[in-house]
Amino acid sequence: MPRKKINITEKIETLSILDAKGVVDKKLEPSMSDQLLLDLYRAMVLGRRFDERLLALQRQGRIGTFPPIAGQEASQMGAVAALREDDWMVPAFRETAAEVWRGRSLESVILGNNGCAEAATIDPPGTTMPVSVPVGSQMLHAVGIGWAARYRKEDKVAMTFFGDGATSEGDFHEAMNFAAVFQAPVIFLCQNNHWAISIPRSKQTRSRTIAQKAVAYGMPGIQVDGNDILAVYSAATEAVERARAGRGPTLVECVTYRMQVHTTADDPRRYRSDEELEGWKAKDPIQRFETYLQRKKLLTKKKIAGIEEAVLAQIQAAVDNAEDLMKTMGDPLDMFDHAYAEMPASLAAQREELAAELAAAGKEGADG
Amino acid sequence: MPRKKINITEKIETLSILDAKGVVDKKLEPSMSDQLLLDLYRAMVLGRRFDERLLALQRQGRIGTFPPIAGQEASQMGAVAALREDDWMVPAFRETAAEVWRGRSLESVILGNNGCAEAATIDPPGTTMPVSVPVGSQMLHAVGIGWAARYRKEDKVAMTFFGDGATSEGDFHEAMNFAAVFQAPVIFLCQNNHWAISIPRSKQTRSRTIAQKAVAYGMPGIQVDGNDILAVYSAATEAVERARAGRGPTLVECVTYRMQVHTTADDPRRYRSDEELEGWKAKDPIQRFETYLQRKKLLTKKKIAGIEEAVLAQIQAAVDNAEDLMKTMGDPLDMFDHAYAEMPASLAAQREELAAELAAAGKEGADG
Amino acid sequence: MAKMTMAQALNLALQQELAQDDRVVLLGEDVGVDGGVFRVTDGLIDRFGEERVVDTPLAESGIAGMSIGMAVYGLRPVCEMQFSGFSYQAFHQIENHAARLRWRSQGRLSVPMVLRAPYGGGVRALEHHSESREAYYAHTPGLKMVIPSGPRNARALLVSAIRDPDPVIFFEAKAIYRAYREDVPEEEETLPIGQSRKIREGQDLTMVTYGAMVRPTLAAAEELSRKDGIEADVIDLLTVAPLDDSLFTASARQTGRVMVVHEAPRSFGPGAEIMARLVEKSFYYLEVPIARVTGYDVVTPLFSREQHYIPHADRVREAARQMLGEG
Amino acid sequence: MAKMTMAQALNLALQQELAQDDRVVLLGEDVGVDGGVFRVTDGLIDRFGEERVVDTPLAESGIAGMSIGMAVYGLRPVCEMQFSGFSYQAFHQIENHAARLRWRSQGRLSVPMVLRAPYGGGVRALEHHSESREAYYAHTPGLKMVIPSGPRNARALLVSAIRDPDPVIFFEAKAIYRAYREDVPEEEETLPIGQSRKIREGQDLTMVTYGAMVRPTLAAAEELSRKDGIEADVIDLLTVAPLDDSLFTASARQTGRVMVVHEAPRSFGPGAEIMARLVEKSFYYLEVPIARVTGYDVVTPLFSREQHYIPHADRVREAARQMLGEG
Ligand SMILES: Cc1ncc(C[n+]2csc(CCOP(=O)(O)OP(=O)(O)O)c2C)c(N)n1
Ligand SMILES: Cc1ncc(C[n+]2csc(CCOP(=O)(O)OP(=O)(O)O)c2C)c(N)n1
Ligand SMILES: [Mg+2]
Ligand SMILES: [Mg+2]
Repeated sequence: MPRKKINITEKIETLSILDAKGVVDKKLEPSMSDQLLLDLYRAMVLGRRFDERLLALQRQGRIGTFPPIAGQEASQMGAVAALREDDWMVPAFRETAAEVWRGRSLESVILGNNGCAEAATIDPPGTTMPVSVPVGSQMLHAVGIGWAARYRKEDKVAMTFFGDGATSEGDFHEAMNFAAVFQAPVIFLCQNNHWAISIPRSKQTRSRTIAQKAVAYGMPGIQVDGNDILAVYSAATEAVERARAGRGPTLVECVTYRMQVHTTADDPRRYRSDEELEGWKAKDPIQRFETYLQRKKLLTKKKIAGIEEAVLAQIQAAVDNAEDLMKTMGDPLDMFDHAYAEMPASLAAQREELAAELAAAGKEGADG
Repeated sequence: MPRKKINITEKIETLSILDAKGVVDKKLEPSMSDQLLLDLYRAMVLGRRFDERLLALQRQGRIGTFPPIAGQEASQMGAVAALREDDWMVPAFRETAAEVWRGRSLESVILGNNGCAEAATIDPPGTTMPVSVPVGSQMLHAVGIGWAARYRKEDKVAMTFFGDGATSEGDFHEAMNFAAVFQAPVIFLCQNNHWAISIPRSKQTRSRTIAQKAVAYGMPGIQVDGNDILAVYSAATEAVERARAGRGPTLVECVTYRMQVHTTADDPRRYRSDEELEGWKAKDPIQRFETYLQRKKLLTKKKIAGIEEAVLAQIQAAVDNAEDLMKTMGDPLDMFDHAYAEMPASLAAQREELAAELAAAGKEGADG
Repeated sequence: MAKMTMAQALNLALQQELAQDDRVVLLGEDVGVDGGVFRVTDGLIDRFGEERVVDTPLAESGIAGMSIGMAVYGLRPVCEMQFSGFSYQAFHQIENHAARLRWRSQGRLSVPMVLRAPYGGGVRALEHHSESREAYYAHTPGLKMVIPSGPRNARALLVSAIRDPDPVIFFEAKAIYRAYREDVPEEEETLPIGQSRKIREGQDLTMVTYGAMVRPTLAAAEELSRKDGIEADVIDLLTVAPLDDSLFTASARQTGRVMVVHEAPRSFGPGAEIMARLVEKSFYYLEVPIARVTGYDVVTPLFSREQHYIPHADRVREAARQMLGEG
Repeated sequence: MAKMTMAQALNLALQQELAQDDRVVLLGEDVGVDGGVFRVTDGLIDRFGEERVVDTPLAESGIAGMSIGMAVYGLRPVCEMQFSGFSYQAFHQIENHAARLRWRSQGRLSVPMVLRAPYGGGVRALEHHSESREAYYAHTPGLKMVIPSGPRNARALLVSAIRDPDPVIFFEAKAIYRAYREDVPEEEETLPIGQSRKIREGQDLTMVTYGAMVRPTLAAAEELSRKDGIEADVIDLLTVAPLDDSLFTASARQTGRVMVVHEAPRSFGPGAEIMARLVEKSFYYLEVPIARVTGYDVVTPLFSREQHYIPHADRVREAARQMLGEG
């Protein structure tokens, strides 16, 4: 009856399989088909190159502000690779590569980053939610989706993405708690990229890991090397299987790094050092995966060059296509669509107002 | 480099000193003066009897809805007893006994429960915040207060109270995280009374304890027998000392029971069993403390009777006084006061409107 | 037809919708075993089980956010905020997502959820339990803001709200949960969302109101008729937003005199928009300034003062008399 | 006097208040090391240290709630919501507590905090980064809602807001953070909160506006003067709530014609209250209906369409011409 230690049984582990040099831990190596490995490699390269192209477009003023993903390819791809197509993905805003894997077109990404609502209409992905800008707010949607799937007796799971910063939001807490209480089939996938704009992970929370936050909810949590796609894939697969089997949610913390600006409006030199960045470059997730695949004889220099070439061609085609598409777009009156299923009378009247203004301006323009 | 256990070093303990039969664990018995012990006993009895009287007043329609405290006297009194007078208390809404200990008058409580804003003007307590109704929202204020005290280099701490239900709110999470990140001198005092209206603790969160939620924030957490005032006092004192010494916040979970209705608008028979209640009656916090004090020869049957009598007289005097006070109160125009430091013109005009209405109605009444 | 209180009528609506559509799920704090703190969901968990009537942890953003996910998946969640004064904890979920997902997805996704919340004063409740802040939601594009005024229309509107393809904020006036009974048909009944209703005919002035204020407004109108020979046209909005201004602007063109009655604080309140529509659509017919009989721009007072805050029949009547030059 | 952008002028206000009052503390996401995403707090952490300029975790309710506690203790917290579209995460702290603690304690406590937030469109930003929803706060008793319209008044109003004994919601128009420069005196300058200002004289019509809309409104007024010989009286509200209706109702009595310009969605927006005040106080002088030139009742569009959403000078000018029968 005296002072006693409380035994917290939730297991919190850390997992790493493929190290920064590309050396694999054979005992832990997940079983993945050659095709899947190669597809993932290609997706990671596509993610990186597309990122670079978007940066260039932004610098040229051809798209608006956007959040690059460089450095986080393994976290994203390892995670979504564990999902079935009919599972749900509930992204934040920095999961471009994963969204593309799930079927979002590059054109849609370009348009979205250029302030065009039409982005949502190009190859709309079925079970991927749109990008969610308010940090942390999307996780609850995954809980509702997971709950609904179980209610429908469908064995789909929902995986939601968020950053280290997002773990500070009240909604993170409410989502984790609801998911655990309802044992909803949800995977909470944290990309701990060490920064929330200028706020380092150490100032975001005092807990040693993000994974241990699972303890607060009686939920399993695991920390993985987020630049190690094999570790991410293994942990995500385990979490997906747990959820699908009705054994509830899991928190997966992927320890990774944002190698680029927060968004193109950001200047990281204000808050972090070049050395830190250099240190992380040595842990590049694509590099080590490439080494691994070369050692497995799945990749050769030539094959790599072929993939690079194909990826760049795909991106170029998408950019051309998107820019063509944008030329045909731009009816301002469409802003009145989709506010409601049916347009209320008062809104229709406002639409008429703008239509009249545009007509008059057009006439003036034509006349003048 | 394989799968490794993460070592979560935050210590989570459970503490019990005085058992349900009044038997004390000598090794853990805190050093408290006889006077303090007797004062606390009296405060607990006052809390219980005042509660009973408020219930009677409510049933007679002499006050409005209110939240009884019965069963939680040890959690409340053990906690605030660890504070200095100039420390801050940031209550929720079920801490009447503790508020009274801190200087709130019984009259103020009666008026407050009768819908009179004037309650705040009767013996206003200096460093106790007003009751906060929105569940969980008050904890952040304690963090701000604690932060400000440290900023001012004053060694005051802030103790905030909340229930088991409140731990589900996003604000609980944000407050715990902010307090830990800023190492603010805050004591998070959870009265886990097993119910949030009709929702049992087990449906509120899946974690085994509430104390372990501290792990998510890198904060020490401790669970104590909340019906054991010695344990509560010991844990609270330790937490207060830690905070005062600049070593940051602590989460203290007091495991207790709400022996009464949630509020007088509630009917617990809809959601919990008589047996459960009976089981907890055997663990009554006042009963066991009384036994302890008797064994310590600080209390006798006669002394107890004297305290009961004095407490009842004090309550009766307060009820009479409050009812007198209420007769002199009730100028509807005072609702316009204290919206702003200075009344804006538009509000003054609205006040004039009501004044005219009241004057006309008075005249009509007088004429008619 | 059975005589029902508004609480019972709402219960009937939920019961029937739960029975006939398995997409309908209720969730919220204490809505299950306890049957809701106002007993609106009484008995539903017994009949439909924990799968359909879900007691949640105490977290409003959680409730609203989870409902959004459920709705996206194809369910028809009806969630409850225990009091509208605690819906602000969920405000970001409502504004950032419920109101926007149809637009954000350009029609691919929708959020057919209902967020029910008791609002308004008059039941001697604690702080934060008597507010009337429908304007917050009415000003948010993408939302519908519905406020019934009695048992029968509450039932019909709640059914319509549940079937509506868009998110509906559904405020229920605590003051009339059990204030009186009305005949409510057992068989299904709906009322179109987005349509106001004329509930009294008159030619001398127009009164525009909704929710709990309908009763005192009607009482004032009856007394004006009896004692002063003044006949008021009374419009019950039923839906606050999107606002149907057709009836009240037409009525104003007949009467030339308009008064708006609501419980919410006056400034930037719903009455302002009603006045704006009148100015835009009936300006040349207005003979005297439109009057606002409303709550004041102060924190809703505790219950010992609330009777002086909430508009009552006498206040409405006096304002009408003044408007007609008989004050 | 130095020529400053609004961002620089706000920075000056913060700098001087930090220097002269040790109760002033800044806090928010990225306000410290990064100097704020719009650089309004640039350099302040270097000068005043981490104790005075506090980078917080990413949690808006946390920031607002903590500020309330700091203010109760006697400090003067100036907290930042990174964008006003994320202030809803803190809405309950603002409504439930900041706005009420003075009243709840009957004057014993007060909450002298400022909540700064960039608002409005025009900077090609992402979703949720271009909203104009000041009406939510304007409708909340106990709050003050201030929106400056340029560098000099922004600086003076921010100083006044910091010194104000009540909570002030302070919206800063992103579109004019660095759009132009103005002379701003080095020495202290304040402007009274709760007072509107006439910024142009004219007798043909009255234009009421504030914030980022002041520039296009003035531009329209100048063009009307030049091209049409129409002279507009222009009122800049500066404080949206509590609303100072003295100038614009007086102006309306002179001109008989009024137009309101704001970026916020029209329905239940600030313009409605301005119209309501005009009806209440200047009704008999109005010659034509008051016109609203505003954002529409839709989700603020993404930036490829925002130029058609946000009122611009041409739209204001055309509305004025129509009002004067020259449309
Ligand atoms: C609720 C909310 N607050 C603030 C912002 C502004 N903001 C956008 S991203 C960001 C940092 C997010 O950090 P993290 O969650 O770690 O994700 P990361 O950007 O690193 O991917 C902030 C503060 C926002 N979008 N939403
Ligand atoms: C934000 C908010 N949501 C809902 C309520 C209604 N409500 C009042 S008390 C309560 C339960 C609180 O449970 P707990 O935190 O365990 O405290 P206890 O009542 O047991 O003392 C609820 C749901 C509220 N006051 N505030
Ligand atoms: Mg991050
Ligand atoms: Mg409880």
